[in-house]
Amino acid sequence: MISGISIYEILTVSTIIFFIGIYGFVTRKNLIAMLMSVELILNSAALNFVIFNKYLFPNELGGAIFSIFIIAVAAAETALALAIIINLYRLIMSLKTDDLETMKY
Amino acid sequence: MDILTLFVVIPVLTVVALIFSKGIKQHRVVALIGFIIQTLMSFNLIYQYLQERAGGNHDVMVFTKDVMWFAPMNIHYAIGVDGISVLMILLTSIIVLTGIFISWKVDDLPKEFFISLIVLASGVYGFFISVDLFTMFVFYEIAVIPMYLLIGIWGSGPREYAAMKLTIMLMGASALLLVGILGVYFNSNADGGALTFNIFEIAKVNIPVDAQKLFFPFLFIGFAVIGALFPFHTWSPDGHASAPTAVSMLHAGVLMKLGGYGIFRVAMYVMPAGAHYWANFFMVLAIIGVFYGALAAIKQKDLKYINAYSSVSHLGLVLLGLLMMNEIAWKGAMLQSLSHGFITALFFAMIGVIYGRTHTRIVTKMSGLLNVIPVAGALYVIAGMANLGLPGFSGFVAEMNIFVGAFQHADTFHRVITIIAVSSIVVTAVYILRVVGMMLMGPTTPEFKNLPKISWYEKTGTYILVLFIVLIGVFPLWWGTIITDSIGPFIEKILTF
Amino acid sequence: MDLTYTVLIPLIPLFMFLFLGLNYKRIKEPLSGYIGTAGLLITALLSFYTAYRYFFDFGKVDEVYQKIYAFNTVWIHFTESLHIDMGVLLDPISAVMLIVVPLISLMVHFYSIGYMHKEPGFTRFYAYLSLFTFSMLGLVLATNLFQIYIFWELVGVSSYLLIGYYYEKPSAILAAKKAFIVTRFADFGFLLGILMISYYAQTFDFKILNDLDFINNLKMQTGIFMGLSVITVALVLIFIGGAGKSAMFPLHIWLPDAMEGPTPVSALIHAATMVVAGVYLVARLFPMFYFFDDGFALHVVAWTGAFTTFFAAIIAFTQYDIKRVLAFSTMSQIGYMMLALGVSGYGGHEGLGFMAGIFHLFTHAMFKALLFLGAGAIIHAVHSNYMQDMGGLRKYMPITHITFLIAALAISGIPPFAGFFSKDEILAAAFEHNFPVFVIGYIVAGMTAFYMFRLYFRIFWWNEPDYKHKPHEAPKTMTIPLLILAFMSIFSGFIPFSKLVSSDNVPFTAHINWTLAGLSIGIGVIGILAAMLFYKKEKDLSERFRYAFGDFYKWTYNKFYIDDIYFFVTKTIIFKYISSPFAWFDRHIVDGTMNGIGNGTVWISTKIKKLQSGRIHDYAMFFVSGVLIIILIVWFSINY
Amino acid sequence: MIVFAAMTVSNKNIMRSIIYLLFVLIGMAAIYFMIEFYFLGAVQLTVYAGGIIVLYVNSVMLVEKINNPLPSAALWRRLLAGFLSALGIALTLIAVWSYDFSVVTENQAKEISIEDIGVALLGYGDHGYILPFEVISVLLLAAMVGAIVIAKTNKQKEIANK
Repeated sequence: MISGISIYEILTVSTIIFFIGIYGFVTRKNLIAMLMSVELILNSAALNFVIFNKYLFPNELGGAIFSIFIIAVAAAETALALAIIINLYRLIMSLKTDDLETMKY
Repeated sequence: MDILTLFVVIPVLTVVALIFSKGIKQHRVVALIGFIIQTLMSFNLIYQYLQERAGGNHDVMVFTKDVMWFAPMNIHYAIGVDGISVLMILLTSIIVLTGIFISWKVDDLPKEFFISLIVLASGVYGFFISVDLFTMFVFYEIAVIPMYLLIGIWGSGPREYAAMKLTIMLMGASALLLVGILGVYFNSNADGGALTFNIFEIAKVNIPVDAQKLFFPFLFIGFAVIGALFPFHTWSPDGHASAPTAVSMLHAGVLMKLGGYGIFRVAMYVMPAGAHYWANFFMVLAIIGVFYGALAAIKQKDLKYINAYSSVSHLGLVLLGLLMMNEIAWKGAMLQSLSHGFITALFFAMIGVIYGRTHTRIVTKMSGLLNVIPVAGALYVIAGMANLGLPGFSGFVAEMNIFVGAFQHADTFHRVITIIAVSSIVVTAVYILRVVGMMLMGPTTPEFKNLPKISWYEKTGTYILVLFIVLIGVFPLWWGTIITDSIGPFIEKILTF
Repeated sequence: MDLTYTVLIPLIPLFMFLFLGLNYKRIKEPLSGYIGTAGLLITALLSFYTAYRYFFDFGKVDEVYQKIYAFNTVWIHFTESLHIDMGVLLDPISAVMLIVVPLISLMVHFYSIGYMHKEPGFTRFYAYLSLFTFSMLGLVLATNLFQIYIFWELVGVSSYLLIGYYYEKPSAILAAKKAFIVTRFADFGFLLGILMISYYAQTFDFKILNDLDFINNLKMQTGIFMGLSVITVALVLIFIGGAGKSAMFPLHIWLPDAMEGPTPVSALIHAATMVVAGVYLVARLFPMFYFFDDGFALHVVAWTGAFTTFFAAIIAFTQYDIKRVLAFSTMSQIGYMMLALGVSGYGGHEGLGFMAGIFHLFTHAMFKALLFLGAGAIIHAVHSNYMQDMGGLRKYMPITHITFLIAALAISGIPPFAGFFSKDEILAAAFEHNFPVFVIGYIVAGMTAFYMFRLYFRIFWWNEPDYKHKPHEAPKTMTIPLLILAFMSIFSGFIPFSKLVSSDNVPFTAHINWTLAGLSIGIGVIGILAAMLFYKKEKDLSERFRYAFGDFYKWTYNKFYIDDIYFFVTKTIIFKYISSPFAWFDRHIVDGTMNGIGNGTVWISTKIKKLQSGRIHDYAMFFVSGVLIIILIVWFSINY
Repeated sequence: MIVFAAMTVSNKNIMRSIIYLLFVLIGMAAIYFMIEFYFLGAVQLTVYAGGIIVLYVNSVMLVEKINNPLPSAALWRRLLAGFLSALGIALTLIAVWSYDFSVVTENQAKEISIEDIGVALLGYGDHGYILPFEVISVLLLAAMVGAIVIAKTNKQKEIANK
């Protein structure tokens, strides 16, 4: 509970970050940059968990725990995704999404 | 095991035997034996059926059996036959048997060919013995799928195109059919009781008239597409033209009959009000098919196209007979189904025989074949004469039943339609004689001076067909009686609803 | 009395057909002819015996000839009263036909052994002849209308097969096709007529249909169509069927072409038996024709007959193919028979025309078969059908000459030959009932004499052309039938026909009206003399006449271009403007629609496919927008 | 924070955007600290700011030249994405602001300690999260194995290529 800051404001912040992440995911053409946008999205979600936990159910730990999970999963995901990306880079020498069209039809 | 289930089981056993047989000779023999057994069984079935009727069994269906198959939706494996289905089964077995004879020389993947043929046949048998809509539908699909393979793999000409067209159109029809069947199913408890797929259970209740009006066209068109109703007939010329001989025979001879049979047994029987409501509309389509198929056949050059359009015309008569809503016309429609089955199978067999020798089906390229292959030529003439409704052959009997039945309606609409239908006999004569005159008669084309004679297996196959055509044509009373015996329930249900 | 054996009369030829047809490879030339002839001989004897016994033994009960069903069995069952039977009916006219058909057929069978010598397909020929005889006998013995129709079709198909016997000759194929299709077209009318009767009368049975009480009842019940009783309409339709088979105008076009068949076939089918089926049909239903709408249908018959007889006679003047002359003469004579039926009344002497029509049918069968067989012998000798290649044949072929002359005299109506008696009674009947028709008939009698003797003089007198082979008299197998038929042509006129055949089956006595007879003999003689003047010696008189008539001659020679009109209608209109568009329509519009649905699906899917770009951010974009859209939809649907 | 986030997704230099991302993450951690979730904040800092960012930097350095400007998407795409995001923000905010959260203000004294979290993670009672914990551990294991496999197969392929 931060004095002077209501849940609404924090939620506003997290929402904006979430959509900035989405914007980035859609507009970025570099795979790593896209991954970073995903980080933003994840973070805003984690923030929401925590905030709800704190403001609404202060006596429970669910939100916090799930944030921890999110962080863990994000870390794993990042590691894995970067491994894939690097492999991919070795394969096609590019990270531009335009060059990655093999999933087309 | 009961006598009817055997019709599904024996083909399966034949397939198993085929899988284990080696070499083309063994394949042929195994397939032949399998189908001789089935033919004998169908004769036996007729005999047993007549015994049963003579023994005073006047149930709608005899040899019935009912096994629960999928309880939550009340789907049964319910079977039974009446006079009509018995004859249809006979037709099927005869045509498949002759088809095996005719395709004796298939040497491209013979095992798979025969297997597909047999699977197709078992689907058809299943269709004819089912009295449960769902099982019927399943068997229908079983019959349609091998068709795709048979045309796509063993066909000629633009076979992929034809196979695709045929399958897609028939599948589209199945979709309509399924809608119709479900529509019937969900209205089958109108008078209380559980939902059911069993035709006779459904027939006992009165489906609400609005539902009948709504779902009748679905069922009708669903079945009529396979019966080549105008304007859904276009798969048939292409399909026939590309299909191998035996498949054309089976297709035109049997598969297209599923349409008329289904309409009669299912669509009209369970939804009499819908049938009356829609009869005139579909009658117009049917008569267009009759006349138009005949006219379109005049100008075709490919033998198979001619025959395919002729089938459109003749099957239009079947639909017309069904829609005329009286006993005589119904009998005629059923006889026409039988008769057209035999005749058209003979036709396609002869086309196959001729094509196998000249390697062309274009009428204008052939001339004077009667000199070179007289037996085949004579058989072709017989097929032609039977097709144009010469007395003594089956076509005449069937057509006359339809015409006399159709003439029992005195209003102008029916009169006009009947007259147009009758006039088709003239047009039929034109296109048949045109082909006979061009292809068989006249001076022999030099390149066809030496063609091999018709061989024993081809002879055997076609003679069997001719025999049946003549049997129906000369002794129509016997066949007619079997059919009339079974029409009673339909009259009760459809005419006096 | 057991008459079931009569079933054998048609069945023996059927058996012969099957036997010869199935063994046509094994049975060689002369043998099959002997087998066929022997079979037919049995049939002929049986039918003569039956006819004799019918007329003089059991047929007459209380001075009325009965309709007897010697055999009748249900063939197709429709309803209780409406069913198609197969049976054997004995009554005066069928008994007459029982004499005509087997007799001529037997003659032709016998004759063909010589005529068809060394033709390929000799056995086939005999098989077809047997088939034809079977069908024709089935037709005349029919117990009901539908049975007639059934055999009618069979007769048509055997005619088709026989015309197309020389199947390598394109003209024969065309002629066969034409014959079949034209008659088939007429049969369409016939069938419609039958169907209409089946609906209103609910029976096909002749016994019932010809019953006067029944006809009166029916008159009360049936509706009106265009001012006529529907039954009249049906009868006219049936008559169209008859007109097709009997080559009445305008359905006659097939008959001259049918001469492409072997000559014995022309004699049997296209002169003596099959073509009179139409006459037989009208006679069969005579009471119905007479009683409905005061014989309206009968007037149609009379005028069609009158027109055809005149029309055909004109064309016969100008033809050079001797078989065609005979063909037009046949048309003309059948028109005469139709005319006779058409002017007939009902009962007793009123029904003179009916009797005369059948009488003429009988005598005509004899002399026309004789003419054709004689023509066959001539063609056999000179190997040509054309008059230009003939002349002076009387020296080479004495028997043929004499018999031909007898036949020509008979057809010209010179006593005491058969044609005189029958023709005279036709003219008498016409004179009594319908004067304009009588005038036409009278003129045609003269014309007949003229063109027959034109033929006769042209062939047997005239100047000899240069024969490549010297013509020789035909073999015995051919001359014997000629002699038998000549005998019949002379004496069959003396049969007291009115004692045997009458419209109400009650025998009556017909007297020869000697005034009329004198007149008709007179015009016949004039015709003969005119022909003699023109054609006995080679002169240019006929040429001059030809120029004098100019265009008319050309028209006549081309048979008034009716063939061309038909050709135009079928080839151009039906094929080009109806059938082709239908075929095109089917391939492009109907099928095009179906293909269009398929192609449309493919087209749409290729467009949709592009959206599947494989780029993650595109997917993401779609995903996000999709989610947002769904949210918006839910939102609005909740709030509003 | 929002500004940094925006910079993250819009900067043309990837290195810089990583740094901006770092700032965002640190901001997150700050918020955690402010609401007294110290452990969470610490984890955020160590794992994210420490681990993940370093990973990013490493991978970027491995695959790309740092001063290569990032290709930016087409204008219509950016506009569309911007519009969509704005719409999303608007919708969500409307939802958030129109919802009446029952914020619990009393009983705030208790500070969440690491022990509490540990107990909760391993507990199987009312507020125990042993099952998700195990699932996550399996997932992590799988991810680890997956990463190794991916890396390894590729190496083999390279060897094969050589």
